[in-house]
Amino acid sequence: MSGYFRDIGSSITTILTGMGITLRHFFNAVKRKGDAGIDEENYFNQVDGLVTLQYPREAIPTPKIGRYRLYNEIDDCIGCNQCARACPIDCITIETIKATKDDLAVCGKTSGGQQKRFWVPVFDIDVAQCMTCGICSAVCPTECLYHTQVSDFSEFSRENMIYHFGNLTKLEAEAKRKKLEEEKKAAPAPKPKPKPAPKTEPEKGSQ
Amino acid sequence: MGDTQENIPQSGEVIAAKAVWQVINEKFGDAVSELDENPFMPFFEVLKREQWRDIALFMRDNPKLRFTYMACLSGVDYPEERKLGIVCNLESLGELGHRIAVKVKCDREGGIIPSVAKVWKTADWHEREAYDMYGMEFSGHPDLRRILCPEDWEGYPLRKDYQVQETYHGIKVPE
Amino acid sequence: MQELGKAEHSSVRVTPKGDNRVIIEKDISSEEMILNMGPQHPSTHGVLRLECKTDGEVVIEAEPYLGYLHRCFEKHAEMVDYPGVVPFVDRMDYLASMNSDFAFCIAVEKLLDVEIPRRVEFIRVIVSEFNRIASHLVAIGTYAIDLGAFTPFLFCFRDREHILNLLEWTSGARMLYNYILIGGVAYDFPEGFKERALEFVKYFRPKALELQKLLTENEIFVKRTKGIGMMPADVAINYGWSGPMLRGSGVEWDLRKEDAYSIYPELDFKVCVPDGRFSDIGDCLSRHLVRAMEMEESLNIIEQSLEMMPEEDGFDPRAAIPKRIRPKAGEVYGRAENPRGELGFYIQSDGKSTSPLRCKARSSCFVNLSAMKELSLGQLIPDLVSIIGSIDIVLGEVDR
Amino acid sequence: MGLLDAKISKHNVLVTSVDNVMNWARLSSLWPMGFGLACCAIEMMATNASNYDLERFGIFPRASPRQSDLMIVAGTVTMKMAERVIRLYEQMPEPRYVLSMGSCSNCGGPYWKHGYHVLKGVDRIIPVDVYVPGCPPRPESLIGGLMKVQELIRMEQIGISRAEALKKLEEKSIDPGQLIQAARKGAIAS
Amino acid sequence: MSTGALLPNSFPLVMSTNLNAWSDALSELHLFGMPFGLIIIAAIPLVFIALYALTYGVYGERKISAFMQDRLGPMEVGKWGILQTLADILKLLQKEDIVNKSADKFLFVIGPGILFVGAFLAFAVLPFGPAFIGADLNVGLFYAIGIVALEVVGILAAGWGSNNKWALYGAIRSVAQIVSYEIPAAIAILCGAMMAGTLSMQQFNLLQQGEYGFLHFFLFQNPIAWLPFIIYFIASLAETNRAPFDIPEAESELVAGYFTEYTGMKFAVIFLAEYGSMFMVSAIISIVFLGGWNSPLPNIGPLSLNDWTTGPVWGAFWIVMKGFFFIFVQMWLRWTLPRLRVDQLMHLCWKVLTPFAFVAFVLIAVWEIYVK
Repeated sequence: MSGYFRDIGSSITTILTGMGITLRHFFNAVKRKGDAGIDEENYFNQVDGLVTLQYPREAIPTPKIGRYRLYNEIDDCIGCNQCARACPIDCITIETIKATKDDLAVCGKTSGGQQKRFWVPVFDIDVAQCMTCGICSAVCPTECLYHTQVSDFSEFSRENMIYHFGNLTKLEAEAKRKKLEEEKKAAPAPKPKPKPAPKTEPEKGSQ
Repeated sequence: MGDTQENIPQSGEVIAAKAVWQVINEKFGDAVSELDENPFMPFFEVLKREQWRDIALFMRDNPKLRFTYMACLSGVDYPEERKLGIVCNLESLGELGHRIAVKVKCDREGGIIPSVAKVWKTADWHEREAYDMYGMEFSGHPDLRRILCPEDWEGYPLRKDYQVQETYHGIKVPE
Repeated sequence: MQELGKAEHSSVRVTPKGDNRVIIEKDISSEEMILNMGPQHPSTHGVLRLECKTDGEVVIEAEPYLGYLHRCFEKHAEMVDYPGVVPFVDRMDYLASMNSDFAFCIAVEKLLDVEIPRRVEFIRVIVSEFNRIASHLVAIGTYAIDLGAFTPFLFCFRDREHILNLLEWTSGARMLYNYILIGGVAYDFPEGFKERALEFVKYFRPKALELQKLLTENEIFVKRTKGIGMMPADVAINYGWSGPMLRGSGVEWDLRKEDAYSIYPELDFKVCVPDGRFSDIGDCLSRHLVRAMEMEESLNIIEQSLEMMPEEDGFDPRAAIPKRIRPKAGEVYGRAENPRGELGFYIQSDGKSTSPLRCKARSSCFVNLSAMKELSLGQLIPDLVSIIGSIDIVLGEVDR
Repeated sequence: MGLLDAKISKHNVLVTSVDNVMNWARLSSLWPMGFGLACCAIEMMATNASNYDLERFGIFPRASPRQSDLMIVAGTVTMKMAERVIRLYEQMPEPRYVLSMGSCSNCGGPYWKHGYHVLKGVDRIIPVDVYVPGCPPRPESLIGGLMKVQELIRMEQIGISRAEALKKLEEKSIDPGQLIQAARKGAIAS
Repeated sequence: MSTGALLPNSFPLVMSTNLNAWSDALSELHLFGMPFGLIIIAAIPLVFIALYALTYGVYGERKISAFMQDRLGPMEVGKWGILQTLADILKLLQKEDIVNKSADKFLFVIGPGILFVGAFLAFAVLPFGPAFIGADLNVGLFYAIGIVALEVVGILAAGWGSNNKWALYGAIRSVAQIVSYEIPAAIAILCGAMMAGTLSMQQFNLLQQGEYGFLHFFLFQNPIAWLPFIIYFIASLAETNRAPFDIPEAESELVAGYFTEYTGMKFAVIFLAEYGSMFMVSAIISIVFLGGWNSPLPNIGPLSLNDWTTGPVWGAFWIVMKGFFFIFVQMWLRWTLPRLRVDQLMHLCWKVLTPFAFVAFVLIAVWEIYVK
């Protein structure tokens, strides 16, 4: 019998405690937490009150190293294919054409001053497949492939999510390919070290 | 695995495993193989697989062994040997603290391994999973069905020579 | 601990004190009904399916069906190289990615034999303890929802959001981090992390207390969980339970103490086991209490590690990562304490290829859930929901 | 085009304004089905929770497909689950929308190559209206995707097919990033 | 009627006497031989309730729950989201109306109707002011208690007709729950009836009238009255399927309980009926124990607050406010507490509330006879 009354008593007290907590939150609803980012000093300043941020108008800033939409700065890309090989899910497709000698100047240099030796007609990233693991950007030698902080980029159609970063159009690529063939025909013998060539050939063959 | 056995001082884990193996070897003789004393995961193999359940019971209930806890049971494919197998990681939880791994192998086609689902209940679902993924039978298992793949799935996915089926119930499977 | 008999069926249930399962009297004639719970059901925490045979409200038998989220982790592990497996490990137990990565890296590093920098060890411990709190918050929050209390769930998610922000600041992602790499971590802590983390600890303590008052001490909550889903310790071990589930049954067993991996032996923390005053040992409430207590312990660990962590200017956390990860031939079973229990990886390497020959994940939920059939015998449907909630399954880990 | 659509091919003022009101009601109370599959479900829960609070838009999850308008496919759809997804979709009353959340449901995501048991894109079994990329998408992305669904509904009219509405929509798009930056700048200036 | 010395005479009179005269005049209004004015007076509360249930009940619940959970709640649909419920209803109107192939179509369709009618029939006897009452039955209270039980039929029809196991569970649970909780609820209400000595709702209000405001309410006239008051409140939670007794629609257990299969407008009707019955039990409890439309403010010397705040419009205001207060408490409880289990629910009813209700019944009888 005493257990019976103790149960009733503890029910009442614990329920009232709980109600007190929710009521306190109800009255704290006049305060707002604000949209300070985690790297800002005042992040934990307001610990009570509403925490909701009204997204399209306010949001906590994404940290600098946030990995969301994958982006390639094609001007800096040297077409080394390392990202495509590192990607565990193969969501990057790269095709390269070796630049002919006279084109090297046109092909340009990366922002780091490195001479680019390949045209990259196809650099496709399927962001619908990308799992933002960051392995590709870690291996990129010129740091041209990186994840941006933009996360909100939904689409109505699946096709729109294959991002094309290639720096040549199809026609241009065809022209460059012909040019390379011609150069190879013109000077087949005197090249002592045709080392980078086999690297690119499988890609060309697959095309 | 010979290259891993160097003359470095053996860790306590290996020494304990050796003692365990000796107890089992005394009882079952040549039903079990020599202990592989690698430092990562000392293991022995059950050569006479029809004795595996007896060995398991012995390992669980012998006061010197008391392997009360089965940490893991993994199915493995050995395509070169044309065999399938299981690897069990056992531990005496909270009592003696030692651990050891046991391997049991069977034929690739129609291989049967005695089930230990009633010795360690952990093994129940793990054996079902091994059956699901590799296709070996577990004799004496209370409820041997596929567990992860659907009941009418074709093939055993984790075998090295697995080919994905084209459609499943009219839905295209490969990319 | 009870002595197990000689027979195979020796782990026969010993009905513990306080067990309140319903025994159906056979002379009352009633019809059995098959009730299909899931895969889309609010309380199955994902896509678990339970086929319950019920007599009125009483569940006579509940058979779990898995595989609705079977994402072929083990196949992928055999197909991609070692660093590429880590993101897939993330996606296995998506509530505690850091801890899962930690377990996987421990397993591979055993084979690789690399020296991990001390600061990296501290970083790993801190982020995985943060993730443990986040994971337990989800477990407690969803448990509250299962029992019909919605507000604690939102409080839990509110606090979890702070942890996610902290971890995103560190690792660049909110949930699936790919942060703990084999041989190191992806980034060093950002500047000011220590202060913010300590502020979080200061912020979280009163909030945890509030949660405890709102939910754990509530009489209805206690009534709904006390004495439900009783599991004696020996049966629990036989089922292979681990983590909070096993500790809820009164077994003081924590891999952080047992295996003493990383820097855990240097830290001062206790293994949380219910003392039986507030709950019956082995019931749902015990398991809930263990989780609540573990959050507190994790806070202690974080505080200690932040203090002890060596400061190094210009520290490169990727320095110890091998250029090409190709472990020598061998087999290894590496494991770590996940929020849900023992997460182990059995890895087989042939010494030649850069991807594992076999990688089996011993997931804690998979094993914990296998006791569902026995736990659900003779329970009411609301108790069944309560039991599923207390197991705290993550279907990604169950089905892999 | 249906029979009714052909009859009302001319958009007079009355039809248009009624359409607007009806569309407004539909887009203001999108009830998604609480249908969590995998990792993305946790982010969906986080979006429903206090910090992002989908209820601001009148979006609150229902457990039963019968009372929901929107199916958020949050996570990996496996072969075993595919038939259930179809059934759940069929149980939803018209007008219904599908939002594919995360890489896995968009196209199989990380599992598209070796995942023998993973459905490579939920659009193979049910029509998808909006794809939200990310693995998992941030709550912001999910809200952005839901706003895309709202835009889609806003464009719908009697006599206009969904494809036409989509075409219309592609002409104009919003960039929430700019909105936030503007708001933050404004806050600093004041 | 004493007028305040400090304030101009006209101020309180606008609110009380003039309106009384206005409502008297309205009740005299006859058009085409029909008591048109009376119809208006009777209809006002019902229109109000419909509006309330449509907008403020649901909206209020969402906002209150949001604030308790550190959220904002509906914000984007109209200013502060006030058009949210309107949008919901409009949307539900447009939805496809699915009736299961295997459902019992008659029961499936009639279920929500019975539920809705049952929830709103009791409003006929609720007095919203000295003049605003639909039907002043001499057995009003009895009628109100009885009509609540009609909901059971609707729920059972809905649950059975759906041909869905979850719905069936929900319906059976609901029936067991409502039928059981009728007993403590009725006994607790009888305590009130004993204090009043009548069953007429309007009489309850009149008996609790007085210049000392809340001191005339039964709750404050009799210390034992708190017991039946609390018992009735708890039982009323169970009767309206509110948390912590929301097991018939327990979302985490039974998907959506007895309305799992309902779509579109039928679902909306069930939804509104729930909020309607919430207001109804709140109104009954405030009439029986808290003076209904009487002002709780006392006359303190020259400040005759009670007189100033009495009148037909004030009456409606007070009863609505009291109703809202109890609805707020209901919501407050709902967003605080977990859910009880079925057997615990029955335990609470039969082993706690019913004995205590009998005790209260006896004590009040003793108090009424010997002490008062």
